[in-house]
Amino acid sequence: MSGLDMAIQGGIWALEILAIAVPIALSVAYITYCERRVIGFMQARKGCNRVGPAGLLQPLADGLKLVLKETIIPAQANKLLFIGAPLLSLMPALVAFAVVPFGETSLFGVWETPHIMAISNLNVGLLYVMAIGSLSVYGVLMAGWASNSKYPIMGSIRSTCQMISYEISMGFGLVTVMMLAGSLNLADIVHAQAGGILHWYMIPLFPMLLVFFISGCAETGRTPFDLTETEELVAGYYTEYSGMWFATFSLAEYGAMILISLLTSILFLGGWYAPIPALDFIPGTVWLLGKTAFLIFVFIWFRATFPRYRYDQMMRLGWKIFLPWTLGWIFVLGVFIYTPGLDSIIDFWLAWR
Amino acid sequence: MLETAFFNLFAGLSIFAGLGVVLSRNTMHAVMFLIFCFFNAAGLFFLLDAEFLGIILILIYVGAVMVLFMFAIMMLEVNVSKMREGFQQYLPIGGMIAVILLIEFIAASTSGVFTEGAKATAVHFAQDVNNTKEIGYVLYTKYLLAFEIAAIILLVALVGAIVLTIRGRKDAKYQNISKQVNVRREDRVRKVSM
Amino acid sequence: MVGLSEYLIVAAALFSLGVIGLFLNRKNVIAILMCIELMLLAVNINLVAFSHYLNDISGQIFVFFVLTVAACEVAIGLAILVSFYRLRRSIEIEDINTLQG
Amino acid sequence: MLKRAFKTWFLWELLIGLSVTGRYFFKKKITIEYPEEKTPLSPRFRGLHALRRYESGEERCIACKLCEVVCPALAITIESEERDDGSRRTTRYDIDFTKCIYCGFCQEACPVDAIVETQEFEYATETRAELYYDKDMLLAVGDRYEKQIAANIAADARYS
Repeated sequence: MSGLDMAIQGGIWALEILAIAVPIALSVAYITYCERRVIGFMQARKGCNRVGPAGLLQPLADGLKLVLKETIIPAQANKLLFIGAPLLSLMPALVAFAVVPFGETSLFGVWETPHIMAISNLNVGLLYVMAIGSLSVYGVLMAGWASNSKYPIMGSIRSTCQMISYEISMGFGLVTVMMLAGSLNLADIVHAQAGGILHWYMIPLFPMLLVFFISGCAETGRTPFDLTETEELVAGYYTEYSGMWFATFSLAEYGAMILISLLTSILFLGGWYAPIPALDFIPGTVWLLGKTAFLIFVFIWFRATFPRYRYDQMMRLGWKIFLPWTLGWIFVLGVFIYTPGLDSIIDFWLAWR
Repeated sequence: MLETAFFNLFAGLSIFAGLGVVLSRNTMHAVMFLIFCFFNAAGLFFLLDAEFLGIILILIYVGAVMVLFMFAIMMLEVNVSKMREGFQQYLPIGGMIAVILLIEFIAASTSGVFTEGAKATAVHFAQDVNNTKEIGYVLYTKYLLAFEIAAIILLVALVGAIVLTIRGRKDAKYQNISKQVNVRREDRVRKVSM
Repeated sequence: MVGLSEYLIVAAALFSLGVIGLFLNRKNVIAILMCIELMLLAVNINLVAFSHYLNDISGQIFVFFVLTVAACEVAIGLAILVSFYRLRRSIEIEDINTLQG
Repeated sequence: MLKRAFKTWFLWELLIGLSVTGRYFFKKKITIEYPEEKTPLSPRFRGLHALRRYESGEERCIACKLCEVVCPALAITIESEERDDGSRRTTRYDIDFTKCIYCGFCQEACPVDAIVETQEFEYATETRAELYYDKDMLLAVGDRYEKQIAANIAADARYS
């Protein structure tokens, strides 16, 4: 590989990364807007509508405000880790997008075979996402520890326990998808769901869809599970943060929310395939992003609807309900797939085998 | 070219991080260095076409084991200055032993004994060979017994860790949620005719 | 091209660092556990390198088992540490002497 | 029994909750965008104080000092003397709006309906000093809102 080739390759990578990172940053900004509007609507209010037409410039105003605010670093804090923690929590949320396939394209017939639109079409993509997702714990832990203050540390211990607990059931939920698709590659998993809504994994794996999505809620610390930000802990692990570093945390939270929604639509809702094959003339990416947008709406809907769990109730849900439920489903699925005769029952969903 | 560059990067950073683990004053920093070291080791694994193991290394070590370490450190309130006592005292002997060990290892690994059976330049399977599938085949056939035993060891460790740390309080009152949820009107409300 | 011996040297360096760490951190059990992890990591790098260059998948399987055992070791080790800390309010090795072994 | 199992496993209660918020999503919004729109105020609304005059232009206040006495926050200060025509009038009538609690006792106590509270509530100022109203300012407020005050008193008359 010559130097020029490497430079070209590097340029292409940089473009790909920009093409994903910039829309994510923008959509994070506008998800905050959507969240305020949707929750407002659900409470019979209008939500923010002051800045710009229909309040559309509100995220920019918020961002500007946060940038201009003073960043306070507590005197007793561990400075390096205090500053590093928000970055540590933002990094995994963004890095995980590297393997997410956003659709496949033949570039209007330029390529003979359709290419997968992902920065890296890794063949252990699912594991990669899990591994990167498990790193977000560190940002939280470091923020709590480095602040050197009691509310952050309690909040961080709480949210770490929560994240670890729900990661397990999430992982087992993914195992069922893996068993049906027979692959860890996200694009392969989507390909396995080709052919209309009946072939999507949400049909045979509906409980797993619920488990995965609700665990995703818990993992990102969204409302029914936002114990880390409860009033008795002031604001949880980011009590001591202000200005831009605080904004980084919420950027990470919303980034993780987008990621969970994207993954759910890829793994369970048929990715970039239309619900009816006849609708396939609409580009796949539109379908994928549409499903993702709907799931983000559901996240916000949850926030507007459900009251917060108590801590022991949340732990009980994770360990005593989701975990046995996913393990049981794995067992049932294994029996179905590998028992001769029985597998013909789900052959309908395994037609591609 | 690119491979060599990445190897140098990962190897250098992992050794730097290893130094950090050993020398850092603050246990929390040591943990962070160890995490960094695991990342670079995972990078080395990727270079060796073991992408499954690389990811598993991150998933298990960084995602679970090191969190456990951090939890332990956060809960134990270790006295940092006291922990460093005897650092100077043991440095000469420890360093000597380690240096001798290192020299021996390097001598052995560069002697050519290990390169005999190996291909001088290994073939890269790149992405067309599925490393996960390969490991799966061997793990569930040839090493099935070992795999099962490993699972049992994990289970025992799990139970053991819980038993060691649990502080069951007999006098505490717990709620029975399924009982609460399943309660009916007839169980609680009694009609009294006046 | 990177050869087998380069990987072995990296692993050797990490292992030696782990050994130094064992000697230097005589007080802190957590640090000792971390040094053991470092040594196990060095072993893992060796195994994967051999597996790659000898084109034999068994090496990677062994890494799998090493990972399992290391995880168990950490879990039990930290559990013992926590219960010991509760008993003595200290995690120094010198204090672990009630058995007089 | 079957029904209960169904409700448990299909998260029935949660779905009901979601449907409630879902319905409200499409309902008419009740937000009132304040500077442009305002909520209706009761005639008894207690806002900024005002001193009233008779139609002839003579001020109503007879310096009986009942309001000063009844004021629980001691916000009113009155000084008075006899005028040339023999009637008792105030020389000073100050209300300290940093102290005032808008209880409306002064309005109730006043025998001649001189001190009243208007429906005006947008009188925020940039300095505290601007909130010490003296007699002229109060009279000016009264002149400004006389119509409204009279209407409110008329509307409230049959209840008092």
